[in-house]
Amino acid sequence: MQRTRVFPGNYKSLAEISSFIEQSIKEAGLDTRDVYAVKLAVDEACCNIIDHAYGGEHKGEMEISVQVETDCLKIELRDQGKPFNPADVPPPQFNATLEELEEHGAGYYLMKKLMDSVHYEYSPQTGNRMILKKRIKN
Amino acid sequence: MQRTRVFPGNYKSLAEISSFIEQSIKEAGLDTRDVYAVKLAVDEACCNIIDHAYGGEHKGEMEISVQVETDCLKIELRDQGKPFNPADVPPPQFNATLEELEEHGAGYYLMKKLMDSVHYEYSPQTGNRMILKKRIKN
Amino acid sequence: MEVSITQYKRCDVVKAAGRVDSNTAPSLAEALDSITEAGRFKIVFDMKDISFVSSKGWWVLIDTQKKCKRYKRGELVLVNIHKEIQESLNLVGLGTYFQIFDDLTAAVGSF
Amino acid sequence: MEVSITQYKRCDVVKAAGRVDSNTAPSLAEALDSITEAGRFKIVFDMKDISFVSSKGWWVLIDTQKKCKRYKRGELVLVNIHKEIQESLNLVGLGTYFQIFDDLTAAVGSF
Ligand SMILES: Nc1ncnc2c1ncn2[C@@H]1O[C@H](COP(=O)(O)OP(=O)(O)O)[C@@H](O)[C@H]1O
Ligand SMILES: Nc1ncnc2c1ncn2[C@@H]1O[C@H](COP(=O)(O)OP(=O)(O)O)[C@@H](O)[C@H]1O
Repeated sequence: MQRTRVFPGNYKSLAEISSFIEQSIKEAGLDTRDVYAVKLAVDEACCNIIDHAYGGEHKGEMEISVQVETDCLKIELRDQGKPFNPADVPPPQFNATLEELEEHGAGYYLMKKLMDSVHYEYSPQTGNRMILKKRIKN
Repeated sequence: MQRTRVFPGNYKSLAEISSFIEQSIKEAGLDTRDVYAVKLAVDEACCNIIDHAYGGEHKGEMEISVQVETDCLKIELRDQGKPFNPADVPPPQFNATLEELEEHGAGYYLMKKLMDSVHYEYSPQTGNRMILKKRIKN
Repeated sequence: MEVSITQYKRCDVVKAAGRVDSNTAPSLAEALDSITEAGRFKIVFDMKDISFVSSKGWWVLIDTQKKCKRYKRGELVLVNIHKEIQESLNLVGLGTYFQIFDDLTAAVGSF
Repeated sequence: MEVSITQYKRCDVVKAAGRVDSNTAPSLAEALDSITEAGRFKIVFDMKDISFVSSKGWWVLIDTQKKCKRYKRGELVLVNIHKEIQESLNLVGLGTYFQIFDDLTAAVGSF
């Protein structure tokens, strides 16, 4: 079964998106830790859409589709903002001292750590598509 | 109805005596504050018997009778220790500075404050009798 | 009577359960003395699980309060004291010698 | 997001409930800034009722930690952090920048 919803591209949507994700993945039977991981990954993905693809709030919409398969959870996020190249995302700042830490980044890295796969593609017809997958352990 | 029990004159009895009092006065329907007051008054009375009438633990017994009447609770304590004169008990140390406070006394004063009446009598035949009364408000 | 002591940076928290009467007051005194003898004079007595305190118990606390306040080196404060116990403390006129907190964190945070 | 601040002698306890995400992180930042701007740099963040923290939230805490630790004048410590939140903090490599306590009193008692 697939559930799709469109949310306005603003920070107020984030809490609603979390509830939508929680409801939609219920049947997958993930444990609390994995449910949290998926909600956090989606939150980070949506923040990146608002902040980077749209360059701010209230610029466009985010379409989120959740599909629960027997052994896998698939979440697709679409937006009409500007594309990016994941290869250009700088690696996280490991071993930095507190003072050296730059206070941004980590979202994309977190998504990849939290999910089993993170796939991004862009086409002028469909816009940006981010596909997050999480294996369902049985 | 009247309940009577005899306890050895030592500090270990005090917890048992509290339970005995609590059980015995249940039917009187006192509120928690009054139940606490009665237990505390009896505890102080028993400590005085052990410490002063007997001059130490393991010297004699304490007989406690509890009588619940319609408007009054009566507790009688008997011992075979040495008698005393309540009029000689010094008044409590009010307005003392912390350093001036002498770390004893207060037990007899507390009993009188906690109960509605405290009566003491001695006869060579029956020994010491302390009678504590508490009105039952309805 | 089981008495536990938790040592924080600025104070020690003493916790015990049940009755403080002539039978158990010596164990409480021992625990409190072990703290003041170690030169620590900021003490919180957490009375959450204390159901009864007779005058013997109050004298143990008064004794510790004297040691703590001497030379202004500290204080014994009480926390989570049951209502009836606090009333009897006031009745006997000893309530004024102790600062009383509703909350353990606030008591520890006061030092 | 409602944020409450309780000021103790040696530290301030900040408490909030719900989600710390891009929407709510600014309110948390404002509360924390009000403390450091008042020249107080010993802060306990009580996360008992915090159910979610995104990277935006972590950066607010890192920013405050920098201000607190500068010139060794203090520290931001975390308490009552939910297990999943702590795991994601470690996952992103920021766990090492915070001291974490299990108990609010212990956190306040550490200052
Ligand atoms: N959806 C996106 N659209 C455009 N750029 C993105 C997107 N996601 C990530 N980026 C780019 O990758 C960088 C790192 O992203 P991220 O790790 O999430 O941290 P942050 O969003 O805090 O900068 C961003 O600064 C941005 O340049
Ligand atoms: N049952 C008793 N038998 C003999 N002497 C008593 C008795 N009760 C009280 N006293 C005398 O009265 C004094 C004050 O008693 P109290 O106020 O209970 O304080 P404490 O027992 O701590 O001295 C005692 O020191 C003792 O001399």
